Formats: sequence, structure tokens, C-alpha cells
Amino acid sequence: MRRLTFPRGGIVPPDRKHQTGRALLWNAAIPRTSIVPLLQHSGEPAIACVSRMDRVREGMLVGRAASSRSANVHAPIPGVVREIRPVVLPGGISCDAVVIDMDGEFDLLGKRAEVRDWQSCDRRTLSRLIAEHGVVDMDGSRLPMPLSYGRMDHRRCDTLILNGCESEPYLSGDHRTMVEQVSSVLTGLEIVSRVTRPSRIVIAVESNKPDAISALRTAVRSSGLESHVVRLRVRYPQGDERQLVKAVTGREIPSGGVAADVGCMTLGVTTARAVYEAVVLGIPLIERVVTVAGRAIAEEANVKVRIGTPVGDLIEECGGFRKTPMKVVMGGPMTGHTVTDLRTPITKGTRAVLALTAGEIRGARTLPCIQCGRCVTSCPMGLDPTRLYKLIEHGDLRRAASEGLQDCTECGACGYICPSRIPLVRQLRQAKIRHGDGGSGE
Amino acid sequence: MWIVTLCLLPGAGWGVYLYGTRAALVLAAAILSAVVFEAAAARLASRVTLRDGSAVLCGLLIGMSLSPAVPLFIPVVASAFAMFVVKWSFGGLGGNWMNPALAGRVFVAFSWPGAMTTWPAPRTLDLVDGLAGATPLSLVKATAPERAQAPIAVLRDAGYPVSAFDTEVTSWLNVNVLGRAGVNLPTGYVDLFVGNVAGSIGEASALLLLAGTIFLFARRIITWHVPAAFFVTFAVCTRVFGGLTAGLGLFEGDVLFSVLTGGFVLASFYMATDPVTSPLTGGGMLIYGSVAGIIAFVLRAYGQFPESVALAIILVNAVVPLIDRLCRPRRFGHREVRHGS
Amino acid sequence: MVRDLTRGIFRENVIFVTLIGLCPALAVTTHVINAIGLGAGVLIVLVASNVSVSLLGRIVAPRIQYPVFLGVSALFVTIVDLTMQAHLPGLSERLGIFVPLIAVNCAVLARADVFARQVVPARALLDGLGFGVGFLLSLTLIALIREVLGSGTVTLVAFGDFDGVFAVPRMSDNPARVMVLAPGALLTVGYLVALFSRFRQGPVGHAAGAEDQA
Amino acid sequence: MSYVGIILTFVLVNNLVLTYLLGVCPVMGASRRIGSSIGLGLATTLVMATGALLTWALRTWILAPLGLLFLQTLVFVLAILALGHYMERLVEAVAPALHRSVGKYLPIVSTNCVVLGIAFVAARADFGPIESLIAGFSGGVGVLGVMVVVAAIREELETEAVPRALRGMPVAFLTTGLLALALLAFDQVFLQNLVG
Repeated sequence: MRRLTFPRGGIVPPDRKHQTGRALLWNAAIPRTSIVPLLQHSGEPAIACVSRMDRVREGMLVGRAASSRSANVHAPIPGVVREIRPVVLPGGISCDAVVIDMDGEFDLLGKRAEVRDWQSCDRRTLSRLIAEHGVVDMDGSRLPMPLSYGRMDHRRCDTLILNGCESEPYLSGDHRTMVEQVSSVLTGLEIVSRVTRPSRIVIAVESNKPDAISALRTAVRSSGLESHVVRLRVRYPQGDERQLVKAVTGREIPSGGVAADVGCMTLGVTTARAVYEAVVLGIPLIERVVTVAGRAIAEEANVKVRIGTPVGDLIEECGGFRKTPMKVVMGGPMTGHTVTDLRTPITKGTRAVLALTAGEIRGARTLPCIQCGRCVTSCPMGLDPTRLYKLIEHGDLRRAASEGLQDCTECGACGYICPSRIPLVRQLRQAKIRHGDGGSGE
Repeated sequence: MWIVTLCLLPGAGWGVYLYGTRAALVLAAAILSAVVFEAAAARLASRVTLRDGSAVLCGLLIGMSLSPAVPLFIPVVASAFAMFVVKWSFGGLGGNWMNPALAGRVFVAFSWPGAMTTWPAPRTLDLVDGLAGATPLSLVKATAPERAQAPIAVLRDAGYPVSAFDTEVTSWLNVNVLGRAGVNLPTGYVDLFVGNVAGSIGEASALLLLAGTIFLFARRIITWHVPAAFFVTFAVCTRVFGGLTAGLGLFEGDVLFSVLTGGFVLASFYMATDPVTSPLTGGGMLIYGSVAGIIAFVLRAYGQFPESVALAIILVNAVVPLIDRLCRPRRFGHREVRHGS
Repeated sequence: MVRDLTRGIFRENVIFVTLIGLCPALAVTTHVINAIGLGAGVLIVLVASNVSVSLLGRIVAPRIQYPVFLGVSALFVTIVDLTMQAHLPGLSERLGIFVPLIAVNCAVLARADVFARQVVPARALLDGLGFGVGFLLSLTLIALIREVLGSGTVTLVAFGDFDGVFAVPRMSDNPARVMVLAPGALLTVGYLVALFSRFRQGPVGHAAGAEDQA
Repeated sequence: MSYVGIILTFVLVNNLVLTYLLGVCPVMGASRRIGSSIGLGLATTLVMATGALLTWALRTWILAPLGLLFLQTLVFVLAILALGHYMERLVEAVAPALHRSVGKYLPIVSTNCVVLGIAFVAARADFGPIESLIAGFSGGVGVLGVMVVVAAIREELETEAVPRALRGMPVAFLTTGLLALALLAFDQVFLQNLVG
């Protein structure tokens, strides 16, 4: 059978997942200090509801959602609020963070959670539970969950897609989650489908994860969830919502629109699991799976880690640096951001921490553009990155915008493929922000 | 760029073997002056660019496209024109819209047509002296159409030598390979293919040039689109109409002869594929190659200058921005292609 | 008044600065003598039409001024053309259609329209003289460069046994023929315009509006 | 000369812009954007075709019988000026949409040397009415082609690191110059070989 994929552009970089994709997930140690930013998604920050020297319990609300574009934030560890200070997150967003020093007892860790009979809950209850526990879309749009599916309210959702592509190199957290915790993922999916009531559910996984596919197929059959698992061709950026919807349904999300505009909703694997924990076990979103990889890391692994753990602590957990890293990246190699401060905390949206050696990063020397056109061929959005880049360099943002600047999803395919190593993505990303619409045009 | 240069070296080396030190001198003059002029121009623009290798490549291509008999000021002027006028006046590597090496060559070809079409006798593989004063193509073009002969027969009649090597290989081919398909290859083509003929320094050996392209394809420095489109349209046109100018009928053109002469291989694989001056997308490249093929054929058949391929390419270079506009991919999430603003 | 005269020669040189009236500058500058011949023709027409326009400017209704100016310049061009045909048949033949084309030379029309119709005849005369001389000098410069590079010669007026052609030593052996062909003209003017703008330190290409009138 | 010969002559071999160097001003001035260059080019083509025909008629039916051929320049200039003027009015009345894109350029091009140039060229070659029309039209197509090609190249060059002194007009000249160099490929010999 021809494996589904999106029609144009895209690249197939070496995936570098072999190490972490086979190893079991393990739990990181609890950090002594947790730095919990009040904005961990795109939208508005939560309002702190604790103050300095307050004692917090594990899983206690520390930041209350300010609006529907905001999400609750909980204390990942029990302890004392040392301070509330501004932090700069990767990507240059700054917000206040609650800094908690560990102290006191763990209420959730190691305790047997009480299982809620979610089947008897109605839509509104489920939706409220998801929101209360601070679940955000941890993979795609990074919007608070209720908003993410709230867009479906007035439209008919006909397809719910579980996004198990994980097409970006290095990342394998979703892969391990699908293999090891397949039933919680499926339950999370089922809960979301209860809320959005789609007419069909598709589980999309790239064909380089056969063990995940077979685990999902078995679990689907035994759980009786009405859905089918499709294998997609390995191709980056298939995990991007636009490409995924196109690959699975053939529908094209209009420029500036969202999946809901074409009756679809995508759900990330990590998010599905968080939904499960929130609704069924009543555990707020205080930890997530992070891939720690790169040649400079002593022990590459997928680790379940508390939100707010400083990156440095996490790297120590994995044996520290084996070599001097050229740079440390939070997020995937294509879409992530370089961090310079190892005290930067893990947030709900941190999919990976990569410590890359010089050999893994393509040379920094930029050569003149020779108009080879590879970036045009690789752009899944049908843009002409080199032309946009030149227009931006030339200071003509207006023209760049008319040629599709805001359609750029910052997938990084063009920059990856560029033989002259021109920092296309960085430039386009900055120009998008400067042009005003801000963010990814959502 | 360095890799392309490397891939060209066997072909250039063969030229030096055929014509001796004189050819080496022309190549050296072209490369050296290209590098010097590039350095000077880059200095004026306060940029450092020698490391990208484009100057060396450009000089090499200029040298390879010249006759070994040209006075040495010709490669120097060609390099100067290429570097200053064609390349740096438009902003250096990436800014130029016309292939600098070809434009340099065309400039000197139109300026000194006499010197550019003087061909010394090459030292061929089995030391049979080639015919001085004409390349196979110019010889064939010079014959009047009323003789109504295939090009290879024209060469025979003009006393163009056939090497023993050619005779042997051709007969082996005829017996063992082509004979089974019922084809009988006349002698002469093998000489053209391996480069036992007169011509510009770098165009003689199609074999060595093609060998170099294997590496180019393997490293994905060039794609198949341009050479394939170029070849197909040129071959089809030659087959269908190519016989007419020789006094033959429709469908009697000699494709093999046409593509093995006049620097076709050099131009289609190494010059037309220059990324800077060719379109961005695969579709665009197909259009570009096809148009270049048609123009190359028309100019070769009816033009004054047998080396029409270079002219065809720079002519099509001019419409590349239009082709790019035409072949702009459809933007995701938009219903139709938006043509500019 | 002095500025009326000098302005056209360098600071507002029609060819290199305002970039109008280019076509003859490009086409006829294969030989120095052609450039001088056409330059002189333009000079005469420019002066004559400037003065006439200055006189007519007040009488003719604005609505029909443009056609009238055009007619005036065409009239003088006809006179120059016929005179040239009669007395300099060789030159006239070489310049071909470019003599009658002076009639629509943007330089002539632009001066009439922009300047001459608003001022007294004396100033119009000086202005015409200045711009005419500027035009003549520019053409000669272009022709000198092109002929030396492209033919290796400098062709001036023939008299007696002398055919008027000076050969430039060394250049005449292997001249770059392209320079006397069309590409040579465009390239030469391109670089000269750049050079002029560099000396003037001013912006180049502000003549877009004027060109639309062309 | 055959009709095909005339077309090839004025589009390629003797392209008015790239060989005769006529109409360089509009090419330089209008070729900043493809859109305006197409409009101007079409207007030029229109005026050139009708202008060549009109001047043929004036020559054959009025000037020659009256022995006034020496007034040719004056008559042609004024006739073509009027032609452009009235054609614009006609276009405006008949097709306002066309007026916005093409028609508004008609009066501008009517005093252009390329339009008058083709009239003189046709007069000197003693072209008949059909030949004049074809010459005017194909000459216009040649001009249009150059305008569009140069405009497309210049649009790309806008974002390139062209040396400061060369930006704007000089680089437009160089572009046109290189185009003329390439077009040298089509010469008289080529024309003779192709159409005899």
C-alpha cells in the first residue's frame, strides 16, 4: 500500500533516534529547585495565586488562568515559594516564574491515585477537568487545551487525528510513550473524542516506528475504540498540523486558518497522555517526557521530568556532558531554540533537550545564495524562502508579507537543506515577529 | 564549486594532452586572470569570496571553451568581462543573471571571430594527425547543402582522419552489440565520443566530461532536469529538422553527431546547470532546458556560429526570472498561485 | 544667467544625469564624427526651438502647446536634415534615421516644456546652448571610448587626401568589435552613468518621471 | 522580404531596442515592474502598428502626390502624436478597463522615438501597407519582449547586492547590454539561412 504523506516539499534528514527510540523511559530525580513559568504555551500568562514564602503542596495551583487564552499552572514539587521573578524562556519570551525550593511531603508521588469513572462524565465536566489540570496542547499549537478544541464548538469535527508522527530528528519521546503507555494514550484520545465528537478517529504514525504501530493496533482492537491506525511515509515536517491534516485527509488548512476550519483536530501523544492523567487520575500537568540527546550527552535517554526542572539538572541526570557541546537546544533540532543559560526551566512544551557537538551542527560560515532552489523545493508551504530572505535583508517586509511570510511555519526544512548555510529560518522567524502579526499566524 | 571544478579536470587534462603546452597556457591564463579579477572586484565590494571556488571554476570553463590557438589576451579579456561586467556589476556570486563564463566567451567570440575559430591540429590517441583548421562541426557546416550527405560522410570526404582505435572499437561494437539490434555504426563516432578530434580545449572528450558528471549527480550538485530537457528537445529537433540544412529530408538528422560536437556535453551538463542562472524549481528547469535546446538547435542549423549552445544558454538565462515567476509553487492554503504583486 | 549656460554641460547633463534623449547617443556613437555630427544637429535644433518656444510660449494656449512645440522642433529638424543631405551627404547617410528622429528627442522637448516656455528668449538661448554643448560633448565622449576600444581608430572629418581616420597604436590590431555593436553602447553608457553619479555624489535614477514622458 | 522575414527581422535580428537602440528610454523608465512594462509595451505595439500603417498612407496618398516628401518628418511627428491622442480617447470610451492597464500609456508612447523610428524604417525600406503594419507590430512585440525581460531581471536585482554606484539606471543599462550581446546570435546570416 502506498504510504500516505503530504504532497510537496519536505525533507528526509537522518533521524538520529536509534539510541533513545529503543531505550525505556525512566523517571528523573525530583529537582531541588523548580522554576515554574506562568506562561508555558502561546497565549496569556496565568496570574500567580501564591506569594513569597508560601508553602505549596505537590500539584497545588500556583497560577490561575487569566482568560480562555491562558492555562492553570501547578506546583510540580512540594516546598516553599522562594521568589517570583521574571525569566526568559527559549525563543525570547519573558514572563514571571514561581521559584519553589523543595521541602515537605509528596502527595502524589508513589501514592496510588484514585481512578475517576470518566465514562459517566458529560462533555462539560470532561472539558472542565482538562482545563483545571492545566493541560495545554504540548505538541502543536501550544494553546490551552480547551481553546484548542473549543474551536470545534460551532463546527462539525469530522476527523480527530492522533499525531504520532514525531518526524523531527532526535525526538523519540512520543514513540516511547506510544509503546510503553499505549493504553493511557488511547484513553486520553477517547476522552478528547468524547468532548469533540468526531465522526472518525485516525491514529497517524510514521512507518519508522513499527513497534508503536503494532502496539497501537493491538490496543485499539482490544479497547474497541473506533479508529484506525495509518502508517505515514517518513518525512519531515509531517508532524506539523497542516502537513498532517493534508496527509491524512487531503484537506488543506487555508492560509491563516486552523485545523478546525477544515473539520479536523489533531492531538499530540504527550497531550493525550496528559489528558488521561488529568481526567482519570486527577493529576495536574506537572511532568512530561523529554528526549535528552545529542553527541555531547553522556547517556541519551527519554526521561519523565518535572516541569520547572532546570535544563542543567536534567543534563546532569543523564550523565552530564561527554564532550563540550557547541550549543544546547531546547526543542527539536529543526524548530527548537538555542539556550545559553542552563538554569532555563523545562516547560510544558519542551519536547527535547539537545546538546549538539560541532559535528552535528552544519558549519556556521554563510556563503552567498547561489539560487539553487533547494529551499523552494523543500518548503512544504510552497514559499520561496530565498526570495523572502532577500526581501527581508533588503528591508522590504511589506513585499515579503505579500509573498507569504506569515504562511511560514518555521519548520526549518529550508535552512537544513541550504548548501550555503544561510540562516533562513532565523531570519524569517524574526521578520514574522517584526511584521507584527506575531507568532505563527494562528 | 570546487567539486564541479574537480569533475571538469579530466576533460581539461585531455585538452592539454591533445594540444600540449599551448592549451595549458590558455587554461592557466584564463584561470589566473579570473582569480585575480575576482579578488580585485571582491575587494572593491569589500567581500572575501575566493574560497567559494566560483572564480576558478569560471576561469576553467572559459579556458575550456576556447581554441588552444587563441592569443593569450583573449582568455584574459573574457575573464575580465565575466568577472567585472557579468558578475560583480550585479552583486557578485548569486547576483548575476547571466552565466559569466559563457558571456565572457561570447563577448570574445563576437569581438575576435577570426582568432576564435582557428583550430590547430590535435595530437590524437594513436598519433594520427588530426585535420588542422576545422572542428568536425565547422567542417560540416561549411559544406553546401546541395551535397545532401550525412555529417559523418562529409567528414570522410573532407579527409578527416579516423583513428585505428575508432575502427577497432566500432567494428567490435557492430559485431557484438549493435549488430544484434540490426544497427551498423559507421566509423568516426567513437573518435568524436572519446575526443580524438579538434575542438576547443575542453569540449573534445564527451567521455571524460560525462564521467565527471557521474560525480556531480551522485553528490546532487546538479539534477537531471536541465540536461535531460536540453538533450531531449535538441535531439528531437535535430532528428526531425536537422537533415534539412544538409539537403536531406525530414527525420534524417544525425543526433549522435550533433550532441557529440560543438561543446554540447560541456554546455548542457556544466554550464546550463549553473544554479545561479537556472530556474529554482524542477518544472522551471524543464522549461529552461527545453527552450535552450530548441534555440541551440535553431542557431546551430541556421546561425553563423557553430558553437550555438553557449549563445542559446545565455539567451535563455535572460528569461529565467520570468520562468521562475511562472513556475512559482502554489502556496499551501491558497487557492491559486499569486503572481507577484 | 551664467548658470543657464553651464547647467546643461555637467550638473544636469542630459545623457548621464537626467538620462533623456538617449537613443541617438547610443546608436550613432560608433564613430566620433557621427557623434559630433548628430551632436551639432541637436545643438542647432535645441537652440532654435528653445528660442522659438520662448517666443511662442506666451501666445499659444497651454492646451495645444505640446503639439505646437513638437511641430516647431520637427520644422527645425527638417531644415537641419535637408541642409545636411545637401552639404554633408556622407554623414547624413551614416546617421540615417537618427537625424529626423531629433524631432522627438526627449532632450529637445524636455527643455522646451520645462524651461524655455517660461523664460525670456535670451535665457532660453543660453540654456539651449548649454544643453546642446553638454549633449555634444557627452556623445563625443561615448563615441571616443567606443571607437577606440571597438575599432582602434578615431574618425574625424575627412579633408583633402586624408580620410579622417586616426589609428590608435596597438588597439587597431585587435579591437574588441563588440564595443561598436549595440551591447558596447549600452555597457559604455551604463558605466559612464555610474561614474557620473559617483562624481556628483547625488542619487541616480531620479529621472523616472521624466522618462515616462519619453 | 517575406512576411515571416519581416517578423523575424524586427522581433529578433533587428530588434529595435537591442540593435537599433531605439526606445531605450521607455525600457529603462518603465521596466521596474513587470505589470507596468507589459502595459507600456502593449501600448507601444499598438501605436507602432497603427502608426506605421498611418504614415504609409500619408506618404503614399498625400505627401508623394503633392511632392511634399521633404516635410515627412514634420507630418509623421504630428500625425503620430494625434494618433496616440485619439486612440487613447477611443480606448477610454470603448474599454475603460483596458484604459487603466494599457490605454493611459498611449499618449506617452506616441512621441517616442521607437514609434517614429519604425515609421522611418518602413518608409526607407519602401514597405507596402501590409508590410508596414507587420513591421510595426513585430517591432512592437520586440520592444515589449525586451521590456518584460528586463523588468523581470530588474525586479530580481532589487534585492541583490549590486554595487551602490551601479544601482538603478546603470545596472538597467548593463542588463540591457548583456541582453543585446546575447541577441547578437541572431544576425543577418541567420536570417538569410532561415528564410532565404
